[in-house]
Amino acid sequence: MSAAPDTPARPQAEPPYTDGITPAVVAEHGLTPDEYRTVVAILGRAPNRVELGIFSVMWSEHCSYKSSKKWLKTLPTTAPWVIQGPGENAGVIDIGQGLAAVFKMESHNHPSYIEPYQGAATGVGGILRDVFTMGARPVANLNALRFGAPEDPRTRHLVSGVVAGIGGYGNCVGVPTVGGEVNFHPGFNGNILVNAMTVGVAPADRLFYSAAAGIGNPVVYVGSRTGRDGIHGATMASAEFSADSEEKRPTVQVGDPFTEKLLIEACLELMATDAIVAIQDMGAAGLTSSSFEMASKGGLGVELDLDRVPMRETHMTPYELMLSESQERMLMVLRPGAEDLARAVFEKWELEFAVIGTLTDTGRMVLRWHGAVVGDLPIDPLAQASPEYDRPWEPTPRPAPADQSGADAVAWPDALARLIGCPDGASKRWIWEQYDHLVRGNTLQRPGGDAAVVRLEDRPTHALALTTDCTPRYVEADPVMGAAQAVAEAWRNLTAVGATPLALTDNMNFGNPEKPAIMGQFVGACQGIKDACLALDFPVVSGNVSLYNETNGQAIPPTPAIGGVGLVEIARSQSLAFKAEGDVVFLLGAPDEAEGTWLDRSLFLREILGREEGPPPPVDLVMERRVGDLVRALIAAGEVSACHDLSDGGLLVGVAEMALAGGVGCALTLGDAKAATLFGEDQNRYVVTASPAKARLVEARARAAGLPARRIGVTAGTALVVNGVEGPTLEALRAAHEGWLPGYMAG
Amino acid sequence: MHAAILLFPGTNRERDMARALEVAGAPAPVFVWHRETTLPAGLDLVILPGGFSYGDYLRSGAMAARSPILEAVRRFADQGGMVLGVCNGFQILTEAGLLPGALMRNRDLRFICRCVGLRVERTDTPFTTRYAAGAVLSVPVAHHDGNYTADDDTLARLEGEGRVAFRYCDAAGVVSDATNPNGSRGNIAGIVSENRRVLGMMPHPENLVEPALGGIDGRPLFESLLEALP
Amino acid sequence: MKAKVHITLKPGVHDPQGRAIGGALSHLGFTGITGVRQGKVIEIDLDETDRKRALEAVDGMCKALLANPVIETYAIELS
Amino acid sequence: MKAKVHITLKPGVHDPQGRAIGGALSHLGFTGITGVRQGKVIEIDLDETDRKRALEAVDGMCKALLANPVIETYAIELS
Ligand SMILES: Nc1ncnc2c1ncn2[C@@H]1O[C@H](COP(=O)(O)OP(=O)(O)O)[C@@H](O)[C@H]1O
Ligand SMILES: [Mg+2]
Repeated sequence: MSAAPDTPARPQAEPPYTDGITPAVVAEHGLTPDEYRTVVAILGRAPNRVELGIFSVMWSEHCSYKSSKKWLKTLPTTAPWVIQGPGENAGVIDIGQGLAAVFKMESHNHPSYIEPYQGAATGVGGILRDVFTMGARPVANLNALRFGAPEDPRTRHLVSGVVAGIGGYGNCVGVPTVGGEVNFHPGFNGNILVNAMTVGVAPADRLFYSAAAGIGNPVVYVGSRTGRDGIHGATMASAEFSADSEEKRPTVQVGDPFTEKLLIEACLELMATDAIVAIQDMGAAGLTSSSFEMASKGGLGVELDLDRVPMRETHMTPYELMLSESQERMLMVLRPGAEDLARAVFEKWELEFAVIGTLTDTGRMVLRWHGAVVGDLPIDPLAQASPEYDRPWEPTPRPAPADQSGADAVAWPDALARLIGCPDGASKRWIWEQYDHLVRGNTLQRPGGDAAVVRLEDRPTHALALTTDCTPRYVEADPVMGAAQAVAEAWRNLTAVGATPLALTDNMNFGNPEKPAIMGQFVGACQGIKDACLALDFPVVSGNVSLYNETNGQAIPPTPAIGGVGLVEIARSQSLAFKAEGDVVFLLGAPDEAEGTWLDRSLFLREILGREEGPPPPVDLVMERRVGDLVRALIAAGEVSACHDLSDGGLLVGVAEMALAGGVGCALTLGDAKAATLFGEDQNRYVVTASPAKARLVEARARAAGLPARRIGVTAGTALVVNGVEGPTLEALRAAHEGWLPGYMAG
Repeated sequence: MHAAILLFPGTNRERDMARALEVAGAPAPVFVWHRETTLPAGLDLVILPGGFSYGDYLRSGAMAARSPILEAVRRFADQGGMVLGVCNGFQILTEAGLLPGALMRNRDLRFICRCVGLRVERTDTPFTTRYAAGAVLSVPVAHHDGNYTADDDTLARLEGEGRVAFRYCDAAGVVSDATNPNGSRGNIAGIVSENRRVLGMMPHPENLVEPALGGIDGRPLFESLLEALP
Repeated sequence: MKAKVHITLKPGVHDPQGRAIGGALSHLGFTGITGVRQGKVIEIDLDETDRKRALEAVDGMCKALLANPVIETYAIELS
Repeated sequence: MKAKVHITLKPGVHDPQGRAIGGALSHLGFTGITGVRQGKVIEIDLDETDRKRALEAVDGMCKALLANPVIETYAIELS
């Protein structure tokens, strides 16, 4: 297919330039001199501006994954229930009875820092499109957010804008936002993280893919018109921030959730017919990457008449049309003759519809503007020559153990109240009450629990369990262990509601990969994710990489956010709230020597002792699985009345969360009341309760599994009591837990 | 009972509403597109569900209130037909002039999604017969523009004629500024028309009709309808 | 011809946005503010070149959609 | 003194609200409309009586809160 001139030749001395392109223009487009030489070799001539723009976005880190590809390939992506792993718009898993769950997580970090409302809103819009492009109706959104220190002067404004933007978009399109996580840390002062996840449900036999097929088939543009929004957004998303980038503000994309809602309905309506051969949303790098990917995956060529693209502004150029990141647009290949049917659907929903091109057998992308060819590129060589780097990396040195002196000098009631009311430990109600988490009427477990539980409309006995997790302070200390922990925690959160964890999506947020230490974090995180996925049978089916999260050379703490999806039978699910007084409280999965031991890198160490030191708690993946399987069996058997996994803040914070959710206190009897026992963050632990009548059944089942079930107390009263010492009342704990975020935001 | 659920571009709680009817034992409703100029024959209830018609751009409900189907709804209501508008449906009904007043941006300018206390002010409307007088419900709200306002005369008339159907209150039924989630005048959460056959309300009874969803406080509203329209 | 429609809340109608802005400004340390109201401007580009007909047309749009007479008043400016 | 701050979207910034209003107007039968944009007006009552100081103060408010410089521009009118 590729003609002789397209074969990459060996780099020459000084490559040719044309169309006003200079080495400076090449650099502005984010291409290295070597990459430019490859462009010239592929074309057999100098590129014009339009072509240079196309290479620039296609080879950007954001689109080409050039730094990460080598390592992403190592992730486990298969299981009998995986229908589609990474490589399509979203991952797909089988959830029984002919249904499939379609999901993915994606970052919109830099845009959200520049314009928090629109940045976050368009992030939600983009991830929704990835999911309904595949034929799935979006049924839930989640979001993983990292902000700078509360004291940083920008933080409040960013929190307020990002949350309003996520809500503004999701609420309007009518998809419930059911979960997420939020951290505050000075390491994110200059680079916040906004990761959004969408989960959809589709008939398993009616999924839509992006590979174009059918020479001569029409290529159709639908949705919103194209303006000059976010031109070069994809290259920006891959460039490090510098002090003056706030000045060089690019044209910000403004989201239009109303149009997105119409687009969802129109696409799903057309997908119920046989009109669509292939479909691809126009995300980062807009028309360029969507048309390129469709043609490339189908092994075909494509011709586009750019003057037929619906335009919002006058005097737009082919360059702008190819690179615009205007939102709420889709590209489709239709079955021949289906144009009228499709047009009628999109006109009913008052959306743009235009036939802008055709598929060809040339293997080339040919762009025309009022009949004249303005770009002509070979597709395969461009895709294949897309750079892939094996960047040098250094493993992250293992931190020395933390100085834990003073840990037991703090009275536990004070420590508990502080942990449950600190920025990372406080309730995020102020945030999720701005999200419509109930629309569609299927939200069985609302935000505030371990995992959200969303009933399947077409299989109403079952529900999806959904969570996002990552603890950046663990990953920073030990990327391998920290990333494994993120996967394990997601798996654990799904297990805690009774669900069988099925698959995950990841969002890898890191600094500049050209620095070996940062690249080492990334490599380590991939290793950790791989280990945990294999041990837990929990494959990666989709994901996203966001690199260059740095400002003035300062990188963010490495944050591989994990979005987990599981399936639960509604009658066999459980929540974390204490249900009644007099229930027996059990701790499962604790180490033999004590209820808890590991204070290094804990929330306690950071918040109470002011130290971020030491290695993270080790995750024993074999034990993780054994304990989780036991917990799921206990819930399925109906033997426990509440279940919660232990994470940030350890045992006492976990018990306090259960007490607050249920409005019932608890008296604990532990080996001692040392900080490590109460606040240690040992992994694979759960707290469950059982009625006195069922407590023996819990013990019997644990014994059969070869795992101890420690009786650690009983639910009672309106306060927390440890070894006879009365701690804070629920009222005081609630004030601390619920008070911090609203108080901070009002400040 | 023959119910129709209207669909505007941006409507998003139509399925929730249909399921609530189903759970209450009502026959399946028909869906009617906003460009229609007539309602199906033999209808006895028209429902305007929640959502963001036209994105809530310009003013919530403003553009939907000018769609062709609203003329048919107006005629239907004039002839004594029953109409229920929830959330965006309430906003559309006020914009269309079928109910008095207006719904403005929430007092603290933020979208609110949470369960609120709701006091049933009247049980002699066809929407509320299955509630006990003075009953206190816990029902979710999910809105950005739920701040009910009307001029003093209108408000006095609504109160005087006993047309306030629901008020925001605490768990004990006490109505105060502290229990007002959005700044509505008089803590008004829902009002009825003069003939009590048109109800507009901001909270979502349709989202609380099954124990699995966290409660059934919304269900009696649909059961009342079924009783009124056997 | 270009029309600008200025839409303001009627006196007496409480204005949550204006109130919130006023509160935020004083929070930021701005003093001497005795009232804040928020209104809308809708700019409409028209083919019409006759002032009188343009005014009539835009007035019709205001009555039909742009302003809610229960809470708002409007003023039209042509250029 | 009274200040009116006119806030408009920068040229080229997508204005979904304006578009939707334009669409609704044409549904209602209004013709000859070639573009609709929506903006805001914030009216501020000030104690300040000196024009220059008032202008400075309001400009400060615009920069600090009222306008979003990434997508909006503003103009101040005093009276
Ligand atoms: N940004 C957010 N959006 C929605 N829900 C959130 C958000 N942040 C936290 N939550 C909810 O708050 C609860 C507690 O979150 P988290 O402490 O991260 O839980 P866990 O430790 O179990 O992972 C969860 O139910 C979560 O979904
Ligand atoms: Mg948890």
